[in-house]
Amino acid sequence: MIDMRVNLCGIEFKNPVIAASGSFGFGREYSEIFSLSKLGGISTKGLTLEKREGNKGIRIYETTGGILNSIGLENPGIDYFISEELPFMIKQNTVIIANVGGNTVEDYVKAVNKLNETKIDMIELNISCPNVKEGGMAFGIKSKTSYRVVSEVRRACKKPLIVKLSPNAENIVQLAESCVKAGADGLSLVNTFSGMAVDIKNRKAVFDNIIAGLSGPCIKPIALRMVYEVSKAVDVPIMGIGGIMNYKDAIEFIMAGAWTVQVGSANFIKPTITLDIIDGIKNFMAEEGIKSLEEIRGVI
Amino acid sequence: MIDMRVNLCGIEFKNPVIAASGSFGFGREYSEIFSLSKLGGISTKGLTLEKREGNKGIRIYETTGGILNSIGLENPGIDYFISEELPFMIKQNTVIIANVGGNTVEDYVKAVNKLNETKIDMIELNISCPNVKEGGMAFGIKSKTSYRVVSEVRRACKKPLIVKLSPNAENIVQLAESCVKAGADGLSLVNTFSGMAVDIKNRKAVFDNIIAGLSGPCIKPIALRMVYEVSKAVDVPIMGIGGIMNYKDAIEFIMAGAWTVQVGSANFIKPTITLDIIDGIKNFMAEEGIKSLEEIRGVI
Amino acid sequence: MDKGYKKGTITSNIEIASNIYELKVASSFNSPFYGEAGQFYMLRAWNGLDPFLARPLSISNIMDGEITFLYQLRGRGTERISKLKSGDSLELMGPLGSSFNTNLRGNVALISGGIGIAPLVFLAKSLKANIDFYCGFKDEVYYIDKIRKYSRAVYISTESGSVGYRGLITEIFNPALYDIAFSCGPVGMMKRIVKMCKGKIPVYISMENRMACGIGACLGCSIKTSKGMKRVCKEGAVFLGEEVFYCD
Amino acid sequence: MDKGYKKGTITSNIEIASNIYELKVASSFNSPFYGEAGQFYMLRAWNGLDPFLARPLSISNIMDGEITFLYQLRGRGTERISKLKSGDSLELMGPLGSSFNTNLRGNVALISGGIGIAPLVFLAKSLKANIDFYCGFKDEVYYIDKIRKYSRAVYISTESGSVGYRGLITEIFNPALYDIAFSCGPVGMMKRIVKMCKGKIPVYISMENRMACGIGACLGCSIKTSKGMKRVCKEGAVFLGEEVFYCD
Ligand SMILES: Cc1cc2nc3c(=O)[nH]c(=O)nc-3n(C[C@H](O)[C@H](O)[C@H](O)COP(=O)(O)OP(=O)(O)OC[C@H]3O[C@@H](n4cnc5c(N)ncnc54)[C@H](O)[C@@H]3O)c2cc1C
Ligand SMILES: Cc1cc2nc3c(=O)[nH]c(=O)nc-3n(C[C@H](O)[C@H](O)[C@H](O)COP(=O)(O)OP(=O)(O)OC[C@H]3O[C@@H](n4cnc5c(N)ncnc54)[C@H](O)[C@@H]3O)c2cc1C
Ligand SMILES: Cc1cc2nc3c(=O)[nH]c(=O)nc-3n(C[C@H](O)[C@H](O)[C@H](O)COP(=O)(O)O)c2cc1C
Ligand SMILES: Cc1cc2nc3c(=O)[nH]c(=O)nc-3n(C[C@H](O)[C@H](O)[C@H](O)COP(=O)(O)O)c2cc1C
Ligand code: FES
Ligand code: FES
Repeated sequence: MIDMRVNLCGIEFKNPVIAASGSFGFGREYSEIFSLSKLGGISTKGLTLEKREGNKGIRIYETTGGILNSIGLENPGIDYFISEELPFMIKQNTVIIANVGGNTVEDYVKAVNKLNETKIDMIELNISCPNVKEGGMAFGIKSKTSYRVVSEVRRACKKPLIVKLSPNAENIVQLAESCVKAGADGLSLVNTFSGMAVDIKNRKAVFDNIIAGLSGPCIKPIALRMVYEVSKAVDVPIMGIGGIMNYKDAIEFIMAGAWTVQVGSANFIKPTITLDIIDGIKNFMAEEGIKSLEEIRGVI
Repeated sequence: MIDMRVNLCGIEFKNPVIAASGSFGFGREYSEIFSLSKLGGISTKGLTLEKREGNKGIRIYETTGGILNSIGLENPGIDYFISEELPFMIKQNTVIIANVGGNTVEDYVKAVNKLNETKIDMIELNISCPNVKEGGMAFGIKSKTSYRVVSEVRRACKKPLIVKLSPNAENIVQLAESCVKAGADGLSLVNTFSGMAVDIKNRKAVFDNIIAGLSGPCIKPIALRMVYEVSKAVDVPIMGIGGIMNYKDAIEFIMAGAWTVQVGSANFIKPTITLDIIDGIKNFMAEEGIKSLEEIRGVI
Repeated sequence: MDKGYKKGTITSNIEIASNIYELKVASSFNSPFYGEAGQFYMLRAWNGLDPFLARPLSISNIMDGEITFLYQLRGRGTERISKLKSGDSLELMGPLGSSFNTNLRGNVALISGGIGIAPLVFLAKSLKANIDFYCGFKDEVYYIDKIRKYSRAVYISTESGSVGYRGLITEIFNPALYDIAFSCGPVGMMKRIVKMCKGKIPVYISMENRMACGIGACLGCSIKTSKGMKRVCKEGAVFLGEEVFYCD
Repeated sequence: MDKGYKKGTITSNIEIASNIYELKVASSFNSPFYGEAGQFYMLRAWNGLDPFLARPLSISNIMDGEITFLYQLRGRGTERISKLKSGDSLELMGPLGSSFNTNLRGNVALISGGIGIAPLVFLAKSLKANIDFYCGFKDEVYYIDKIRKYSRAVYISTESGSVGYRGLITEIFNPALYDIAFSCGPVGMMKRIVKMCKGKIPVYISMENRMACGIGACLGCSIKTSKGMKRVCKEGAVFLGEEVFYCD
């Protein structure tokens, strides 16, 4: 019997494959294509206290092996999410993680307070969005600032609290350690890398914000290294993210120390790619005689 | 008349395209394929005071849009270089840059002292190789340590001194500033990103050192962003490096603030790719009515 | 699995004018292509991840389960598609997005600019109204024969003057003659048409934007409209013109 | 531009045994393929950068400017190559690396394991000596007819016993009968042969390693030998066996 379940911070995932925030909306569009109950979980599009329109100008730009995005946290706001999207999500029989962004500590705390009263399974605190000018990212760079944000949110938060780390952090291991010290129940990493592109014909940056966020298989080797380093340094469970395109990539992250994985940009290549990854992991476990993921977790 | 020349720290490059360290050996192999005099310059394979055999195990591993390498600074040592390779290089009628690695400040200084007495045009100080366990990389992470290494080398160095920055730096802008303060005449960035890969069949890291260096077009958006940020912060000339595959990429770096570019992994795709890039830049300048690179340098 | 991944087999891929290609794809197994005028498919016509994202192309025709695309060679993606030969296979996702309302009568104007003709051919075929088709080109014209089949009248303009009126198509289009208009082409052209029709007749347009997911999940293609943020791939690509060009 | 980039056109690409393909490529223009036994070419048989690096394949034959490769489907690169049809074009760089010394007489043993037969066929053709060809396979055998043409005797082993001796080829090879041996195959096999021949006859082997540049510049393929670090793509792929397997 192959057991793909993962119990992470007291929440049971039926398999380790989670749709990453921002790649999967609130699941509605994908639910027209396959049954979301097959997924380990879904992390929602980043939610902010107030509704946001997101960034102007070009939002998506293809690079070799990935994409730069500058969505800028377009989202309908926490209240709308709770009343209009969450009821649908709750019914999908998969773990629902609310990804929460913000510009100020107060915003984060207010958003979390509202989510406390819902049926959401976990909260994923995005202290690392590179696409919001006013802030967000700033929290995720220095260990000290992160410590402050996470402790405040921890105090308010009644749900398991995952903190999502930025690969742009000055020192990802120290950042991870300070988030854990501040009370994070788990960590997810990585968010997108700060990158840019130039429109040489028009002699200007492609993005209005100049800097955008890089994701996709191009970042995988770096993300994997960060997951490996962080998993050796902290004791909380880790969700590995960054360029996972197939079951092999997922297994690499698990062997490097991840408990679950999140799949982002790959969803754009094929909308059912998460199902391929789940099947692939299962087959690999069968072939290799692996009974539970614990056997291979962090073997590197 | 299109003028592709760049005068960088008093050295004239006939065009802005330089073969990056480690991708081009000492030029011999490529000289059998095309005339090296067509290049703006060549940065040698990383040189150390003593000869090095480099790393054991797998040294090259393909990733999406790039490669991980763990060469480990295999090189014949500075003395051999000076007596056996440099005479050949000097005759090639292109700018020759000696890329110098090391484990200790003393090693760097000794190597530089030897190069002072040669006809080498410039020195590129590699304070950022991720593939040497004992050190090297450590210098390139924290601004303070970098400051110390660069000042010591500066004192010894009689040639224009370029410092090559690591993208793994905690804060690339601060690092750049401290290198300039310490006396760097110019900066080159970026070196490879620390990354890794897992051999899932054998449940071990692909590389004996676990961590290897990522290069290629996969890193371009991040490298470009770093060049942009650094060029806004410092006043010395910058050589842009990271995933440059064609003339468009080169122009992007120049518009983001680079004076010259270095081409590494792309040489593996096609040995004459640097020539294509030079031609492409020239044609672009002709089409766009750009008379000298200064016109577009740092326009972003 | 309506919007799931389909495999298709190329039946033909012909350059019908310089850099303009007509691609026909047969569906495999018993999953025929379908869709309505204005809808599009995302195409992946290459192995591996270079280019990384699929490319959106509008439906130009669907007949007996075979789909036709009309596309212009623009960059790496369309170049790859242009290299395909009959017998080659590719992957498609669709139909996606909103469609033109074809359930109407009266006098209808279809106004295309360049390759914007692609979705409008299918619209012309689908409409049961009186169609006047205005098509603007730079120099070379194409697909005119197909258009004549479905149209009462066809008006052509070229910037070079090589065929038809010399100038822009907007210079010969008169909204006063119509009950409704549909347009696809460069943003400048569509903006102009929306302005000309303002307060007179409704104009529906087909918008473009860079896409990642193509199904409404990533918000990469969102644009600001008078009714708030809208996704080109989901609420669009067909929009009421004045909702998109609502300023000035 | 000897080692420059050449374009080639596929003349045939056939699966001759399960997962084993024979690829023939015609050179374009007046730049015929050339090279010696043991040398290799780097192949790029795909547009774009996925896979990123070219793949090395040994020369299995060159005749009238046309080159033959024999390859095994292993991963993404060889899979791509296996999909090529005649008429398709690809890019090649070569000939690269060192070659076997073919200027010798006497009794020569060629020992291959699996696809290691690829460079040895060309060597057999190039040698003017008495050749005994020992080829080991897992189960299915291939290319035996070609080999017979150039060999005095051919000895076959299969691990399954389906053809010839059941077991490993090293079990039936006797160095005492020869003046020199050449081998290509799995590292374990070549190590064994080098050990068997030690102090008796010289063995030349063809090594493999992951390659980036293929021309000696990146040091990605360096291996430690008794004579110091050597590049498989430059000083190799052909080495004197005892220089490579010099420990124990
Ligand atoms: C809903 C929809 C339907 C479309 N239908 C058709 C069609 O029927 N026929 C057709 O020829 N084209 C159509 N397009 C446009 C087509 O998708 C682009 O031309 C194509 O994606 C370009 O890909 P590429 O790799 O060739 O060019 P790239 O290398 O990606 O880019 C080449 C040029 O095209 C521009 N570009 C790239 N992507 C887009 C985009 N999504 N929108 C606008 N500009 C872009 C870039 O700025 C660049 O200047 C449609 C687009 C959308 C969104
Ligand atoms: C000088 C030289 C000559 C060669 N000649 C031939 C030949 O004539 N016929 C032939 O079938 N093969 C030959 N090979 C091996 C061939 O290059 C590899 O099988 C091929 O590169 C694998 O590419 P892939 O993308 O299909 O597999 P990948 O997906 O890259 O890898 C598949 C498997 O092959 C292994 N692998 C990948 N690259 C290499 C490598 N360079 N060396 C050893 N193992 C590797 C990996 O560990 C993996 O297990 C030669 C190799 C060299 C260095
Ligand atoms: C279009 C897009 C939108 C994203 N939006 C969010 C977001 O709102 N919140 C967040 O935490 N991460 C967001 N991300 C980051 C992803 O969740 C993920 O961390 C990142 O893309 C790396 O994974 P990948 O390489 O699998 O895409 C977004 C990524 C993309 C591509
Ligand atoms: C195989 C290999 C070896 C390298 N060796 C060195 C080196 O010795 N010294 C150094 O400063 N950089 C070295 N580099 C880094 C390159 O010079 C360059 O900074 C990096 O590869 C990014 O550029 P690219 O993406 O164009 O390859 C090496 C890179 C590769 C791929
Ligand atoms: S392309 Fe993703 S929402 Fe439209
Ligand atoms: S592959 Fe670069 S030195 Fe051999």
